Amino acid sequence: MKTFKLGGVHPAENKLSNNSPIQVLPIPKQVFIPVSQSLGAPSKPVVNKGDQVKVGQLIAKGEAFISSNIHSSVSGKVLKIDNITDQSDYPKQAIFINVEGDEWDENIDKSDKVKREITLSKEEIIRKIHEMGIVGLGGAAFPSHVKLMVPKGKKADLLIINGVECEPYLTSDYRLMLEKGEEILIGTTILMKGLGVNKAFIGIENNKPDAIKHLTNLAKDFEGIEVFSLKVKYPQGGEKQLIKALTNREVPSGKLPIEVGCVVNNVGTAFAVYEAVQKNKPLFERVVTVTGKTIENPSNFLVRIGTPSSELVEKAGGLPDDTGKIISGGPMMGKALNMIDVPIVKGSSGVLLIEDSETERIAVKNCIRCANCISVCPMGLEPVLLAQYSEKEMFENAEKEHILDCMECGSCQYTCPSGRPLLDYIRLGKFKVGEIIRNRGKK
Amino acid sequence: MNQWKNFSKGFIKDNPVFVLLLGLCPTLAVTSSAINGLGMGLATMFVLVCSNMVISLIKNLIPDKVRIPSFIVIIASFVTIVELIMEGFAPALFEALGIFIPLIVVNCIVLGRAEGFASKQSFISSLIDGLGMGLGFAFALTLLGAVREALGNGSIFGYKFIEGDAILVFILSPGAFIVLGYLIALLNRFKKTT
Amino acid sequence: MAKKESSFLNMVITLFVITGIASLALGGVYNLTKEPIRLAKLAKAEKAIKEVIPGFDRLEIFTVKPTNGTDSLIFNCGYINNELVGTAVESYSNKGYDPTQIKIMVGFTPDGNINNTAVIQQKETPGLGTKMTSPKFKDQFGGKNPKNFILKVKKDGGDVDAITAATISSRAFCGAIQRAYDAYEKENKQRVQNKEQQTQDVVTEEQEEK
Amino acid sequence: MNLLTVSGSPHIHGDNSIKKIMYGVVFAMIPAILISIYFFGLDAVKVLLISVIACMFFEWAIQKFLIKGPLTINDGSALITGILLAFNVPGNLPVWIIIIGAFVSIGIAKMSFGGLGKNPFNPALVGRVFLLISFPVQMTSWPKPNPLFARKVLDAITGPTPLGNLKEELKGGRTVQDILEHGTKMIVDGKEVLYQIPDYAQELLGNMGGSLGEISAVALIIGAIYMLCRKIITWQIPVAYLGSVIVFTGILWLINPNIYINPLFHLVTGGLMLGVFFMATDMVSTPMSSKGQLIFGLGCGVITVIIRVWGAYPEGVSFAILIMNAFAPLINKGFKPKRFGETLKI
Amino acid sequence: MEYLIIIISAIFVSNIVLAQFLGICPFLGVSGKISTSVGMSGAVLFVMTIATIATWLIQTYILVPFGITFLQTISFILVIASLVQMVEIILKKISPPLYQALGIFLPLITTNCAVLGVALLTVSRNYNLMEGVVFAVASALGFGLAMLLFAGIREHLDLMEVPKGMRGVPIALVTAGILALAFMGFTGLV
Repeated sequence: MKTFKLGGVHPAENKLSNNSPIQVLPIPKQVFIPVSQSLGAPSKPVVNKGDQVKVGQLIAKGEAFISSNIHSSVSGKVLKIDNITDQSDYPKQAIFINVEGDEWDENIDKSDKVKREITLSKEEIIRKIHEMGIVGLGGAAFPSHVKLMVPKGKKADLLIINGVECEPYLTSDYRLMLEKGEEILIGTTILMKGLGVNKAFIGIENNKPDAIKHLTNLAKDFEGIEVFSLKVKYPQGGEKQLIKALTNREVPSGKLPIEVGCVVNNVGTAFAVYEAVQKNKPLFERVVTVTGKTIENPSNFLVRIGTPSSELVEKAGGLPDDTGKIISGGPMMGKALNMIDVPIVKGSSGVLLIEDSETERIAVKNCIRCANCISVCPMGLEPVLLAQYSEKEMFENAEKEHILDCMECGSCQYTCPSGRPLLDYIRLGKFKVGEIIRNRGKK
Repeated sequence: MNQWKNFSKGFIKDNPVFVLLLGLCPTLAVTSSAINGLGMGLATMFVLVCSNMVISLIKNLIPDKVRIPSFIVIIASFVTIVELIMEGFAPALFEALGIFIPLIVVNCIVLGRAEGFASKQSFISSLIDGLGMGLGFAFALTLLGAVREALGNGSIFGYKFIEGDAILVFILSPGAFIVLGYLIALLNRFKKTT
Repeated sequence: MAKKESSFLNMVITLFVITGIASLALGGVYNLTKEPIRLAKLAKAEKAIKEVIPGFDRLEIFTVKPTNGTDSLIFNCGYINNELVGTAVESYSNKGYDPTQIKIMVGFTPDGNINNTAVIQQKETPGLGTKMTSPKFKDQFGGKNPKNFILKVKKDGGDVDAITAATISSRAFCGAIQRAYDAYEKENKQRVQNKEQQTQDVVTEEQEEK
Repeated sequence: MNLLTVSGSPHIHGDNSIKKIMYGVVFAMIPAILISIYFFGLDAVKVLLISVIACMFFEWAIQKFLIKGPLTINDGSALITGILLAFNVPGNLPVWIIIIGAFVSIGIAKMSFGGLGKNPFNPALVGRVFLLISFPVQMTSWPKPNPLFARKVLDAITGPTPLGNLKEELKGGRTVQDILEHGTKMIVDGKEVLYQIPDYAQELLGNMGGSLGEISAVALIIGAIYMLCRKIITWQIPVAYLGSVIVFTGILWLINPNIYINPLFHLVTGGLMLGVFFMATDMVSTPMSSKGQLIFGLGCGVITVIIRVWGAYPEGVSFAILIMNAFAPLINKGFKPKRFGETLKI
Repeated sequence: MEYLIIIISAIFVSNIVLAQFLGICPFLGVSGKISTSVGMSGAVLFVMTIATIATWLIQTYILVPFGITFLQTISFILVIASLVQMVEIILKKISPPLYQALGIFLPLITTNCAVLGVALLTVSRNYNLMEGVVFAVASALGFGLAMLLFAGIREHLDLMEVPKGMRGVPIALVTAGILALAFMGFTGLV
């Protein structure tokens, strides 16, 4: 069975919401839509206070090359444009909308009928994806149209669809693959066309056998799409790891996947692309997993962007008393929230509640140089050394040890028997090294 | 009062071995017994005092550029004198100290004091500085020798106070490093509290 | 007094003067200590000789090339009233733990027995190899004849009790005695031969006279 | 409701902990402990107990009174050091010497550097070598094994180790064949006895003279398998170590079997198995990358054989591991793990 | 074979730093970083070899024939001091890169007792010229080995929290002690 070789861990999977079909979450009374939901520059609001908006109406425009359009997820009145704290814990500009009914933009095809035929050309596809504000739904939220525009001198020959979902607890991609398999495959075909390749691999970890089976059966009708079953190993969902696992190609340090002719998109993205291109539907809702050991009904919801997380938790059975931590995303790479009202954005894949007793990290002890962190590092780095250099503020040394290659998957800290905050230090180091490099550029 | 400070600084505050970390080679090599340590310390002290005196006397006669070679010649002469005297009158010690007697020449304390102190100060100050530093050095070596001899041989100055086996490592090379390491650590701790 | 300038002439003169004075001073001290040093060395050798052979009133010193090894050995033959009472052989070994030569004095009584041994120079490991100077070790050779006392440590099939944990030094010590003994034997044979020669010569002379 | 905790990812932690690792090692040592008690009886119990108690006491006392830091006495590392130290000394070692060894192991080799994880050298080995050099007599008089349930009156209480006996006899000019077949006449405790090097089966089980824990290769291998399964140790160091010993001694043996004994003898005698599985694999003092660990094992093997064959000490395992410990930081520098996406420029 | 014995002895068995206590000052002072310790070792190798040759020649052809061996100390140190000066000047002229690498270490070497010590040992052990050279090179390599190992350990310790009282020189000395302990395992190799 295929997998990537270097490093990796296998945390308890805890896919509690596996058997909960995607439910549509009722539209909340109010949404907060941050204007910066993708990697790159924030988008610029194009509505004003008091404006009436419809579902799917453009409310913020991505003007820079790497940025994306944002559409209203509800119909109603713009209450204000103000700062709100999002996942990053920093105040960000957001558009507040009071919900009034559910009136959709008339261009959107609301029917359930699956539309297989692709009529748009390569360029039109890319434009459409750009227009509809599609970003990577795996977590990093990289604008999808940028990925499809292969830089000069490079050539893509393979599209990879990421159905790995290697984070414990999360099941949104899994449910999507089960319930919207055909749409995903159509989306994949569209992406292939947009990218100009005739081959696509879908990688799925083998803890989702029914999804693998389902997609493999469906893929028989699609030309050039192959489904691969992968060994369960975190962080297989990382682009570079997935490429390595499926094709054995190794993306050089500091380079993008296109360097080895690959482009990776999430299954959620493929689905969003399908909706955008075939149904003219902007990205204003997504599937989010609400889960945790203590929550009553771990579920998967189809959620409008901008819905406060608290609504999801409420719907899943309410916030248990002994909740110590709320995480946006999975337990390995997700961000801890400092309040429960943080809105769902395009990159939110889950809301995870962690009970008090599991909140505390284990006591930090001396490093015993067991080298576990080195053997699990998927990038082949020495996390212990990087953390020590950061701790001792020897950032130049950290740079020489390629601290910037770290993808912050957290495997090192997960596995450390001494409970050392390796990733915390490495993050600090990465930040400082980035600063040093920028300063060097200035000189 | 000033001269007293000049004299006493070599003992603890600026002890050449424990604090300035100068002349560690002989310090480690010859201190397998207290008496060897004392002998080496006194020999070094003699050279230190004499060279300090002579250098402070002639400091103005020496052009700057040939300062160091001249100092080396003067120091080497005194070392040779010590060597000859020891060979004649204390042959046992001479043998025990071996090549570390000629190596007093390159002992950083001697050249260090000559360059750093005697070439700038008056005759009296230099004499007192040499005496103080020399005594400090001798004290350090004797102390180290005594500790190593006591632990490694069960005796001090040859007087055996425990019969039977002692911890042999301490009079071998690893013991020298370890004992000096802990003596310095102890002194660091001592200094911090006072 | 102003500091001298670092002109070339000044520098050369200064260095010359300093070196000159230093050499003179050293020469003086050397001359003064020459005698004490010689005496000290002599005293040391003498002490060792006295330790290994019984009282004598006259010493005859000569060197002998050993059967193996490059450096010659010093033979000190002690006489009382012109009668040989013992030979102290200064022998050495390069096989000690420290690269410094081990020098020992071995005393032989005229019948070839070892009388006693003394260590002149050694730099073996303190506490281990240095125990070769202790009576417990070096006195075990006293009164033994290497003809029937094998000069090897017991581990190597000999008769010598090695110093605990210092087999190397013990082996070196035995080697040095062996070297002394071999040289002594060789020398003895020659002497006997010489004596026979001499007696023969005397006899022939006597015969001629007759 | 409580306040929410905000912290960086990851938010879950594997079930690995220092305690688990340390007590795993202790568990793996149980077979060897039992064997040592079987062959050496109460003496073994005494040495083990004193060593463990002394090590734990020194760790506790130094942390409490000198360093004044947090007490980590329960993490099991001092316990391991104590057992390993006891494993590395003969069963009849006087109590005060054991205590000195414990002090050196914990005080000098470990706590001086700041305690667990900071010591560049394996503490138990530093203690052992310190004792070996300080007390050569006491450290090299080995009690003869006397199985617990078949206690008999021995003609001599002490005897040599096979390795030591072989080396001395070889230096005396005998051949390997001769020594193995005819044994050695030696004077032990004032009596002349015949010492015969035991056969391989006996040596594997542990019926030979030696330090407490090193005698039984079988017991040590059982422990090692347990640790390998639990992933407490990695395979690299043991394989490289054993492999290099086998290859090196094998070459010598092929050159001249009269003066060099076969590799099997080297494997089952002396402290090799103990060193390979329990001390060369000590995480703290060994290289971290797998390449580095292979180099480390290789170096240990080569130095061990050099000392065993040509050195003054019959056994070279402790020294070899200590010397390679010193090399570990350099190895860590020189042999980095292979980075992902490392572009190889040719 | 003789040479092999000298080499093994000088590097491992009686290592110049760990067993003979020569060159302790640079051993403790310049061993903070691996790169500098390599530079220092290179400089020592260079100077030690030529100094041993020069002093051996002086001893054999001047001091002994004229019976002035009591001038040994003074002549050796002067020869070494001027050699170092000369090396510095020549190196600057003919090989600037090498001078860049070794330059800063050269002045330190004059007072490095390892150089004078090896010269004295060569003479006192009656080595011939070739043996002397081999001994000097091997001693320098032994010095380099000890420096390198030590620098490695110290760089490693830099990343640790060593207890306050032990920080710096004390822990370095204790480490050197344990290193010396480990090297005693080579006892008897020659």
